[in-house]
Amino acid sequence: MKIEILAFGIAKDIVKGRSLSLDLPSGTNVGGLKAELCGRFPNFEKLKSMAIAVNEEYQTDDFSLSEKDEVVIIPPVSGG
Amino acid sequence: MKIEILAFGIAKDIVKGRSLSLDLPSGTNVGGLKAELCGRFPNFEKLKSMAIAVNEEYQTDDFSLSEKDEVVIIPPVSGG
Amino acid sequence: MITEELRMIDIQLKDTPLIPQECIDYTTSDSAGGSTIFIGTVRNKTKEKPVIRLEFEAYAPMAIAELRKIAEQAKAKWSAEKISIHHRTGVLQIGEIAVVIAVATPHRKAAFEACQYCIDTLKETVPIWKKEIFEDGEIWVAAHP
Amino acid sequence: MITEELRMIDIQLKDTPLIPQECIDYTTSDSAGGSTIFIGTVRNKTKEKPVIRLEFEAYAPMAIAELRKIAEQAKAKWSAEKISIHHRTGVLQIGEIAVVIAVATPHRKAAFEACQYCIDTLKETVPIWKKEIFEDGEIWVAAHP
Repeated sequence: MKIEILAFGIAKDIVKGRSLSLDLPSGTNVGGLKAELCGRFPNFEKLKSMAIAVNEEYQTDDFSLSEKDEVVIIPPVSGG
Repeated sequence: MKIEILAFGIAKDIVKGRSLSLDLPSGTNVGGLKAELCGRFPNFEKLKSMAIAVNEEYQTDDFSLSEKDEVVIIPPVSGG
Repeated sequence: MITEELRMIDIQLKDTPLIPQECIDYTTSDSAGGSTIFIGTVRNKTKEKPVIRLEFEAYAPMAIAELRKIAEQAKAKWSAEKISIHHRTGVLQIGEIAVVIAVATPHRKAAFEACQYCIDTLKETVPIWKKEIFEDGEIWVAAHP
Repeated sequence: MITEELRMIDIQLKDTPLIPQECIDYTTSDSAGGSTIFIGTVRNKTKEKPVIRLEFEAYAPMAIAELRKIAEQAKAKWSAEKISIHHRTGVLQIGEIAVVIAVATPHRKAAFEACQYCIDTLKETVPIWKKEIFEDGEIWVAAHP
Protein backbone atom coordinates (compact mmCIF):
# COMPACT_ATOMS: atom_id res chain seq x y z
CA MET A 1 0.00 0.00 0.00
CA LYS A 2 1.08 3.58 -0.65
CA ILE A 3 1.34 5.78 2.42
CA GLU A 4 1.74 9.56 2.29
CA ILE A 5 3.76 10.86 5.20
CA LEU A 6 4.08 14.45 6.39
CA ALA A 7 7.24 15.67 8.11
CA PHE A 8 7.64 18.61 10.51
CA GLY A 9 10.51 20.26 12.34
CA ILE A 10 13.80 18.45 12.04
CA ALA A 11 12.04 15.52 10.33
CA LYS A 12 11.41 17.82 7.38
CA ASP A 13 15.14 18.50 7.17
CA ILE A 14 15.98 14.80 7.48
CA VAL A 15 13.65 13.65 4.69
CA LYS A 16 14.44 16.84 2.75
CA GLY A 17 10.85 17.81 2.18
CA ARG A 18 7.42 18.41 3.67
CA SER A 19 6.13 14.99 2.61
CA LEU A 20 7.20 11.65 1.26
CA SER A 21 5.45 8.69 -0.17
CA LEU A 22 6.34 5.13 0.84
CA ASP A 23 5.21 1.82 -0.62
CA LEU A 24 4.72 -0.49 2.36
CA PRO A 25 3.41 -4.04 2.72
CA SER A 26 -0.31 -3.94 3.48
CA GLY A 27 -0.87 -4.13 7.24
CA THR A 28 2.42 -2.46 8.16
CA ASN A 29 2.18 -1.03 11.65
CA VAL A 30 3.68 2.10 13.19
CA GLY A 31 6.71 0.14 14.44
CA GLY A 32 7.33 -1.17 10.92
CA LEU A 33 7.05 2.36 9.49
CA LYS A 34 9.58 3.70 12.01
CA ALA A 35 12.01 0.88 11.09
CA GLU A 36 11.59 1.67 7.40
CA LEU A 37 12.17 5.39 8.00
CA CYS A 38 15.27 4.77 10.11
CA GLY A 39 16.58 2.43 7.40
CA ARG A 40 16.17 5.05 4.68
CA PHE A 41 17.16 8.06 6.80
CA PRO A 42 19.71 7.01 9.44
CA ASN A 43 19.59 10.53 10.96
CA PHE A 44 16.28 9.61 12.61
CA GLU A 45 18.30 7.31 14.90
CA LYS A 46 20.07 10.39 16.31
CA LEU A 47 16.86 12.05 17.53
CA LYS A 48 15.86 12.00 21.18
CA SER A 49 12.55 10.46 20.17
CA MET A 50 10.31 9.92 17.16
CA ALA A 51 6.57 9.48 17.39
CA ILE A 52 4.04 8.79 14.67
CA ALA A 53 0.64 10.43 14.53
CA VAL A 54 -2.12 8.82 12.50
CA ASN A 55 -5.17 10.95 11.72
CA GLU A 56 -4.04 13.54 14.31
CA GLU A 57 -3.56 11.09 17.18
CA TYR A 58 -0.35 9.63 18.58
CA GLN A 59 -0.23 5.89 17.91
CA THR A 60 1.90 3.14 19.42
CA ASP A 61 4.07 0.71 17.46
CA ASP A 62 1.37 -1.96 17.18
CA PHE A 63 -1.12 0.31 15.40
CA SER A 64 -1.77 -0.89 11.83
CA LEU A 65 -1.70 1.66 9.02
CA SER A 66 -4.20 1.94 6.20
CA GLU A 67 -3.78 3.58 2.82
CA LYS A 68 -5.98 6.62 3.48
CA ASP A 69 -4.46 7.45 6.87
CA GLU A 70 -2.88 10.86 7.47
CA VAL A 71 0.51 9.82 8.77
CA VAL A 72 2.87 12.35 10.35
CA ILE A 73 6.39 12.03 11.72
CA ILE A 74 6.61 13.80 15.09
CA PRO A 75 10.20 14.52 16.15
CA PRO A 76 10.76 15.81 19.73
CA VAL A 77 8.33 18.68 20.23
CA SER A 78 9.48 22.05 21.60
CA GLY A 79 6.52 24.38 21.82
CA GLY A 80 5.91 26.90 24.55
CA MET B 1 2.31 58.71 78.34
CA LYS B 2 -0.23 59.60 75.68
CA ILE B 3 -0.41 57.22 72.71
CA GLU B 4 -2.28 57.98 69.50
CA ILE B 5 -3.67 54.83 67.93
CA LEU B 6 -5.01 54.38 64.41
CA ALA B 7 -7.72 51.82 63.66
CA PHE B 8 -8.51 50.13 60.33
CA GLY B 9 -11.13 47.70 59.07
CA ILE B 10 -13.33 46.26 61.75
CA ALA B 11 -11.16 47.88 64.43
CA LYS B 12 -12.39 51.23 63.19
CA ASP B 13 -15.99 50.07 63.74
CA ILE B 14 -15.16 48.69 67.20
CA VAL B 15 -13.51 51.87 68.50
CA LYS B 16 -16.03 53.94 66.53
CA GLY B 17 -13.46 56.12 64.82
CA ARG B 18 -10.29 56.27 62.78
CA SER B 19 -8.13 57.02 65.80
CA LEU B 20 -8.15 57.09 69.57
CA SER B 21 -5.89 58.49 72.19
CA LEU B 22 -4.94 56.47 75.29
CA ASP B 23 -3.10 57.54 78.42
CA LEU B 24 -0.86 54.61 79.32
CA PRO B 25 1.78 54.09 82.00
CA SER B 26 5.20 54.94 80.60
CA GLY B 27 6.90 51.77 79.31
CA THR B 28 3.65 49.98 78.48
CA ASN B 29 4.36 47.25 75.93
CA VAL B 30 2.27 45.92 73.06
CA GLY B 31 0.79 43.19 75.27
CA GLY B 32 -0.29 45.81 77.80
CA LEU B 33 -1.86 47.92 75.06
CA LYS B 34 -3.83 44.93 73.76
CA ALA B 35 -5.11 44.18 77.27
CA GLU B 36 -6.16 47.82 77.70
CA LEU B 37 -7.95 47.82 74.33
CA CYS B 38 -9.77 44.56 75.08
CA GLY B 39 -10.81 45.97 78.48
CA ARG B 40 -12.31 49.09 76.94
CA PHE B 41 -13.73 47.42 73.81
CA PRO B 42 -14.72 43.83 74.59
CA ASN B 43 -15.56 43.24 70.90
CA PHE B 44 -11.82 42.92 70.22
CA GLU B 45 -11.99 39.57 72.05
CA LYS B 46 -14.31 38.26 69.35
CA LEU B 47 -11.82 38.81 66.51
CA LYS B 48 -9.85 35.96 65.01
CA SER B 49 -6.66 37.88 65.78
CA MET B 50 -5.39 41.32 66.63
CA ALA B 51 -1.90 42.56 65.86
CA ILE B 52 -0.24 45.84 66.64
CA ALA B 53 2.03 47.67 64.24
CA VAL B 54 4.44 50.25 65.55
CA ASN B 55 5.99 52.61 63.02
CA GLU B 56 4.76 50.41 60.16
CA GLU B 57 6.18 47.14 61.53
CA TYR B 58 4.42 44.31 63.28
CA GLN B 59 5.58 44.07 66.90
CA THR B 60 5.27 41.31 69.47
CA ASP B 61 3.77 41.67 72.94
CA ASP B 62 7.09 42.45 74.63
CA PHE B 63 7.82 45.51 72.49
CA SER B 64 7.77 48.72 74.57
CA LEU B 65 5.85 51.72 73.28
CA SER B 66 7.06 55.31 73.27
CA GLU B 67 5.04 58.48 73.07
CA LYS B 68 5.98 59.39 69.46
CA ASP B 69 5.31 55.94 68.01
CA GLU B 70 2.78 55.48 65.22
CA VAL B 71 0.64 52.74 66.70
CA VAL B 72 -1.93 50.91 64.60
CA ILE B 73 -4.46 48.20 65.45
CA ILE B 74 -4.35 45.47 62.78
CA PRO B 75 -7.43 43.23 62.84
CA PRO B 76 -7.35 40.09 60.62
CA VAL B 77 -6.24 41.20 57.15
CA SER B 78 -8.15 40.21 54.03
CA GLY B 79 -6.43 41.72 51.01
CA GLY B 80 -6.08 40.06 47.63
CA MET C 1 23.15 47.34 44.92
CA ILE C 2 20.01 48.51 46.67
CA THR C 3 18.92 50.89 43.92
CA GLU C 4 19.26 48.09 41.38
CA GLU C 5 17.12 45.80 43.55
CA LEU C 6 14.49 48.51 43.94
CA ARG C 7 14.31 48.93 40.20
CA MET C 8 13.29 45.28 39.78
CA ILE C 9 10.27 45.52 42.08
CA ASP C 10 7.14 47.52 41.31
CA ILE C 11 4.60 47.94 44.12
CA GLN C 12 1.48 50.03 43.70
CA LEU C 13 -1.66 50.66 45.74
CA LYS C 14 -4.23 52.27 43.48
CA ASP C 15 -7.77 53.57 43.86
CA THR C 16 -8.36 53.32 40.10
CA PRO C 17 -8.93 50.15 38.03
CA LEU C 18 -5.91 47.84 37.81
CA ILE C 19 -4.50 47.04 34.37
CA PRO C 20 -2.82 43.61 34.18
CA GLN C 21 -0.89 44.66 31.09
CA GLU C 22 1.02 47.22 33.19
CA CYS C 23 2.32 44.45 35.46
CA ILE C 24 3.09 42.27 32.45
CA ASP C 25 4.95 45.09 30.72
CA TYR C 26 6.95 45.73 33.87
CA THR C 27 8.10 42.13 34.33
CA THR C 28 8.53 40.93 30.77
CA SER C 29 12.13 41.03 29.65
CA ASP C 30 14.34 39.70 26.91
CA SER C 31 16.31 37.63 29.39
CA ALA C 32 13.45 36.01 31.34
CA GLY C 33 11.83 33.10 29.61
CA GLY C 34 8.47 33.41 31.27
CA SER C 35 6.15 35.34 33.53
CA THR C 36 3.43 34.03 35.78
CA ILE C 37 0.60 36.37 36.61
CA PHE C 38 -2.12 36.08 39.20
CA ILE C 39 -5.25 38.19 38.89
CA GLY C 40 -7.72 38.28 41.76
CA THR C 41 -11.19 39.52 40.90
CA VAL C 42 -14.30 40.34 42.91
CA ARG C 43 -16.61 37.33 42.97
CA ASN C 44 -20.34 37.77 42.64
CA LYS C 45 -21.05 35.64 45.69
CA THR C 46 -19.57 34.39 48.95
CA LYS C 47 -20.79 31.00 50.11
CA GLU C 48 -23.73 31.29 47.69
CA LYS C 49 -24.74 34.68 49.08
CA PRO C 50 -24.85 37.38 46.35
CA VAL C 51 -22.30 40.17 46.84
CA ILE C 52 -23.28 43.69 45.74
CA ARG C 53 -19.86 45.28 45.86
CA LEU C 54 -16.63 45.31 47.83
CA GLU C 55 -14.61 47.91 49.67
CA PHE C 56 -10.89 47.69 50.29
CA GLU C 57 -9.24 49.74 52.97
CA ALA C 58 -5.47 49.83 53.39
CA TYR C 59 -3.02 51.12 55.94
CA ALA C 60 -1.17 52.44 52.93
CA PRO C 61 2.46 53.05 53.97
CA MET C 62 2.71 49.73 55.79
CA ALA C 63 0.82 47.85 53.09
CA ILE C 64 3.33 49.08 50.53
CA ALA C 65 6.23 48.19 52.85
CA GLU C 66 4.85 44.68 53.46
CA LEU C 67 4.20 44.11 49.77
CA ARG C 68 7.76 45.13 49.03
CA LYS C 69 9.05 42.73 51.70
CA ILE C 70 7.09 39.88 50.14
CA ALA C 71 8.42 40.72 46.70
CA GLU C 72 11.99 40.91 48.00
CA GLN C 73 11.65 37.53 49.72
CA ALA C 74 10.21 35.94 46.58
CA LYS C 75 12.85 37.55 44.43
CA ALA C 76 15.64 36.19 46.61
CA LYS C 77 14.21 32.70 47.12
CA TRP C 78 13.26 32.00 43.49
CA SER C 79 15.84 34.17 41.72
CA ALA C 80 13.06 36.20 40.16
CA GLU C 81 14.16 38.87 37.74
CA LYS C 82 11.25 41.24 38.25
CA ILE C 83 8.11 41.34 40.35
CA SER C 84 5.15 43.67 40.02
CA ILE C 85 2.31 43.78 42.56
CA HIS C 86 -0.63 46.16 42.16
CA HIS C 87 -3.41 46.19 44.74
CA ARG C 88 -6.65 48.08 44.53
CA THR C 89 -8.28 50.18 47.25
CA GLY C 90 -11.71 51.77 47.52
CA VAL C 91 -15.02 50.57 46.12
CA LEU C 92 -14.95 47.66 43.66
CA GLN C 93 -17.83 46.30 41.61
CA ILE C 94 -18.30 42.61 40.81
CA GLY C 95 -15.70 41.40 38.30
CA GLU C 96 -13.26 44.22 39.01
CA ILE C 97 -9.65 43.37 39.70
CA ALA C 98 -8.50 43.48 43.34
CA VAL C 99 -4.90 42.42 42.83
CA VAL C 100 -2.41 41.65 40.07
CA ILE C 101 0.89 39.90 40.74
CA ALA C 102 3.39 39.28 37.97
CA VAL C 103 6.67 37.44 38.42
CA ALA C 104 9.32 36.83 35.79
CA THR C 105 11.98 34.21 36.32
CA PRO C 106 14.47 32.47 34.06
CA HIS C 107 12.73 29.13 34.77
CA ARG C 108 8.97 28.73 34.72
CA LYS C 109 8.57 26.42 37.72
CA ALA C 110 10.09 29.13 39.90
CA ALA C 111 7.73 31.72 38.44
CA PHE C 112 4.70 29.70 39.52
CA GLU C 113 6.06 29.08 43.01
CA ALA C 114 7.12 32.68 43.53
CA CYS C 115 3.81 34.08 42.30
CA GLN C 116 1.84 31.73 44.54
CA TYR C 117 4.06 32.65 47.50
CA CYS C 118 3.32 36.33 46.88
CA ILE C 119 -0.47 35.98 46.85
CA ASP C 120 -0.54 33.50 49.75
CA THR C 121 1.66 35.74 51.91
CA LEU C 122 -0.15 38.90 50.85
CA LYS C 123 -3.36 37.44 52.22
CA GLU C 124 -1.67 36.73 55.56
CA THR C 125 0.42 39.79 56.29
CA VAL C 126 -0.47 42.87 54.26
CA PRO C 127 -2.64 45.39 56.16
CA ILE C 128 -5.50 45.59 53.70
CA TRP C 129 -9.10 44.91 54.69
CA LYS C 130 -12.00 43.82 52.55
CA LYS C 131 -15.62 44.60 53.34
CA GLU C 132 -18.29 42.67 51.47
CA ILE C 133 -21.56 44.47 50.97
CA PHE C 134 -24.65 42.28 50.64
CA GLU C 135 -28.31 43.15 50.04
CA ASP C 136 -28.97 42.96 53.74
CA GLY C 137 -25.79 44.14 55.40
CA GLU C 138 -22.01 44.14 55.25
CA ILE C 139 -19.15 42.23 56.79
CA TRP C 140 -15.40 42.65 57.22
CA VAL C 141 -14.02 39.50 55.61
CA ALA C 142 -12.17 37.03 57.86
CA ALA C 143 -12.47 39.24 60.94
CA HIS C 144 -14.20 36.64 63.08
CA PRO C 145 -13.31 32.99 63.70
CA MET D 1 -23.21 19.15 27.70
CA ILE D 2 -20.44 19.10 25.14
CA THR D 3 -21.26 22.47 23.58
CA GLU D 4 -21.16 24.05 27.03
CA GLU D 5 -17.76 22.48 27.68
CA LEU D 6 -16.45 23.75 24.35
CA ARG D 7 -17.54 27.27 25.19
CA MET D 8 -15.32 27.29 28.27
CA ILE D 9 -12.12 26.48 26.38
CA ASP D 10 -10.43 28.84 23.94
CA ILE D 11 -7.58 27.42 21.85
CA GLN D 12 -5.82 29.48 19.20
CA LEU D 13 -2.77 29.02 17.01
CA LYS D 14 -1.83 32.41 15.57
CA ASP D 15 0.82 33.74 13.23
CA THR D 16 0.34 37.27 14.55
CA PRO D 17 1.48 38.70 17.92
CA LEU D 18 -0.27 37.23 20.95
CA ILE D 19 -2.17 39.58 23.24
CA PRO D 20 -2.33 38.38 26.88
CA GLN D 21 -5.35 40.58 27.54
CA GLU D 22 -7.39 38.46 25.12
CA CYS D 23 -6.75 35.35 27.21
CA ILE D 24 -7.43 37.28 30.41
CA ASP D 25 -10.69 38.66 29.02
CA TYR D 26 -11.76 35.19 27.98
CA THR D 27 -11.16 33.58 31.36
CA THR D 28 -12.12 36.34 33.77
CA SER D 29 -15.62 35.90 35.11
CA ASP D 30 -17.83 37.18 37.89
CA SER D 31 -17.95 33.75 39.49
CA ALA D 32 -14.25 32.82 39.43
CA GLY D 33 -12.17 34.40 42.15
CA GLY D 34 -8.91 34.36 40.30
CA SER D 35 -6.98 33.66 37.14
CA THR D 36 -3.45 32.46 36.75
CA ILE D 37 -1.68 33.33 33.54
CA PHE D 38 1.57 32.04 32.12
CA ILE D 39 3.35 34.00 29.41
CA GLY D 40 6.31 32.44 27.62
CA THR D 41 8.56 34.85 25.76
CA VAL D 42 11.52 34.46 23.44
CA ARG D 43 14.74 34.71 25.41
CA ASN D 44 17.70 36.57 24.01
CA LYS D 45 20.06 33.69 24.69
CA THR D 46 20.23 29.93 25.14
CA LYS D 47 22.99 28.68 27.41
CA GLU D 48 24.70 32.09 27.09
CA LYS D 49 24.63 31.93 23.29
CA PRO D 50 22.86 34.96 21.76
CA VAL D 51 19.67 34.08 19.85
CA ILE D 52 18.78 36.20 16.81
CA ARG D 53 15.21 35.05 16.37
CA LEU D 54 12.98 32.01 16.62
CA GLU D 55 10.73 30.09 14.28
CA PHE D 56 7.76 28.01 15.38
CA GLU D 57 6.30 25.39 13.11
CA ALA D 58 3.11 23.54 14.03
CA TYR D 59 1.21 20.57 12.74
CA ALA D 60 -1.80 22.79 13.14
CA PRO D 61 -4.89 20.56 13.33
CA MET D 62 -3.26 18.12 15.73
CA ALA D 63 -1.64 20.92 17.77
CA ILE D 64 -5.07 22.45 18.30
CA ALA D 65 -6.54 19.04 19.17
CA GLU D 66 -3.76 18.30 21.68
CA LEU D 67 -4.03 21.76 23.25
CA ARG D 68 -7.76 21.20 23.63
CA LYS D 69 -7.12 17.81 25.26
CA ILE D 70 -4.75 19.39 27.75
CA ALA D 71 -7.26 22.12 28.56
CA GLU D 72 -10.03 19.56 29.00
CA GLN D 73 -7.88 17.47 31.33
CA ALA D 74 -6.92 20.53 33.39
CA LYS D 75 -10.50 21.72 33.47
CA ALA D 76 -11.72 18.37 34.77
CA LYS D 77 -8.93 17.78 37.26
CA TRP D 78 -8.90 21.24 38.85
CA SER D 79 -12.55 22.25 38.30
CA ALA D 80 -11.40 25.16 36.17
CA GLU D 81 -14.13 27.44 34.93
CA LYS D 82 -12.40 28.63 31.79
CA ILE D 83 -9.08 28.03 30.06
CA SER D 84 -7.55 29.99 27.22
CA ILE D 85 -4.38 28.88 25.42
CA HIS D 86 -2.90 30.89 22.56
CA HIS D 87 0.26 29.69 20.83
CA ARG D 88 2.25 31.57 18.24
CA THR D 89 3.61 30.20 14.97
CA GLY D 90 6.02 31.66 12.43
CA VAL D 91 8.98 33.98 12.99
CA LEU D 92 9.36 35.55 16.45
CA GLN D 93 11.78 38.25 17.51
CA ILE D 94 13.45 38.41 20.93
CA GLY D 95 10.93 39.36 23.63
CA GLU D 96 7.90 38.34 21.59
CA ILE D 97 5.33 36.09 23.20
CA ALA D 98 5.35 32.41 22.21
CA VAL D 99 2.52 31.22 24.40
CA VAL D 100 -0.15 32.55 26.76
CA ILE D 101 -2.12 30.27 29.08
CA ALA D 102 -4.87 31.62 31.32
CA VAL D 103 -6.85 29.53 33.77
CA ALA D 104 -9.69 30.70 35.98
CA THR D 105 -10.78 28.60 38.93
CA PRO D 106 -12.92 29.26 42.00
CA HIS D 107 -9.86 28.62 44.21
CA ARG D 108 -6.47 30.08 43.47
CA LYS D 109 -4.29 27.09 44.40
CA ALA D 110 -6.07 25.11 41.70
CA ALA D 111 -5.47 27.90 39.18
CA PHE D 112 -1.71 27.71 39.73
CA GLU D 113 -1.63 23.93 39.50
CA ALA D 114 -3.84 23.79 36.42
CA CYS D 115 -1.88 26.51 34.63
CA GLN D 116 1.42 24.79 35.37
CA TYR D 117 0.00 21.46 34.20
CA CYS D 118 -0.99 23.08 30.90
CA ILE D 119 2.42 24.55 30.11
CA ASP D 120 4.31 21.45 31.31
CA THR D 121 2.15 19.10 29.23
CA LEU D 122 2.14 21.43 26.24
CA LYS D 123 5.92 21.18 26.11
CA GLU D 124 5.72 17.39 26.12
CA THR D 125 2.88 16.52 23.77
CA VAL D 126 1.83 19.34 21.45
CA PRO D 127 3.24 19.02 17.91
CA ILE D 128 4.93 22.39 17.70
CA TRP D 129 8.61 22.78 16.93
CA LYS D 130 10.93 25.64 17.73
CA LYS D 131 14.00 26.52 15.70
CA GLU D 132 16.55 28.86 17.26
CA ILE D 133 18.51 30.98 14.86
CA PHE D 134 21.98 32.06 16.00
CA GLU D 135 24.62 34.24 14.34
CA ASP D 136 26.35 31.14 13.06
CA GLY D 137 23.59 28.66 12.40
CA GLU D 138 20.31 27.28 13.56
CA ILE D 139 19.02 24.37 15.59
CA TRP D 140 15.71 22.59 16.20
CA VAL D 141 15.33 22.82 19.97
CA ALA D 142 15.36 19.56 21.97
CA ALA D 143 15.65 17.39 18.84
CA HIS D 144 18.80 15.61 19.91
CA PRO D 145 19.67 13.94 23.23
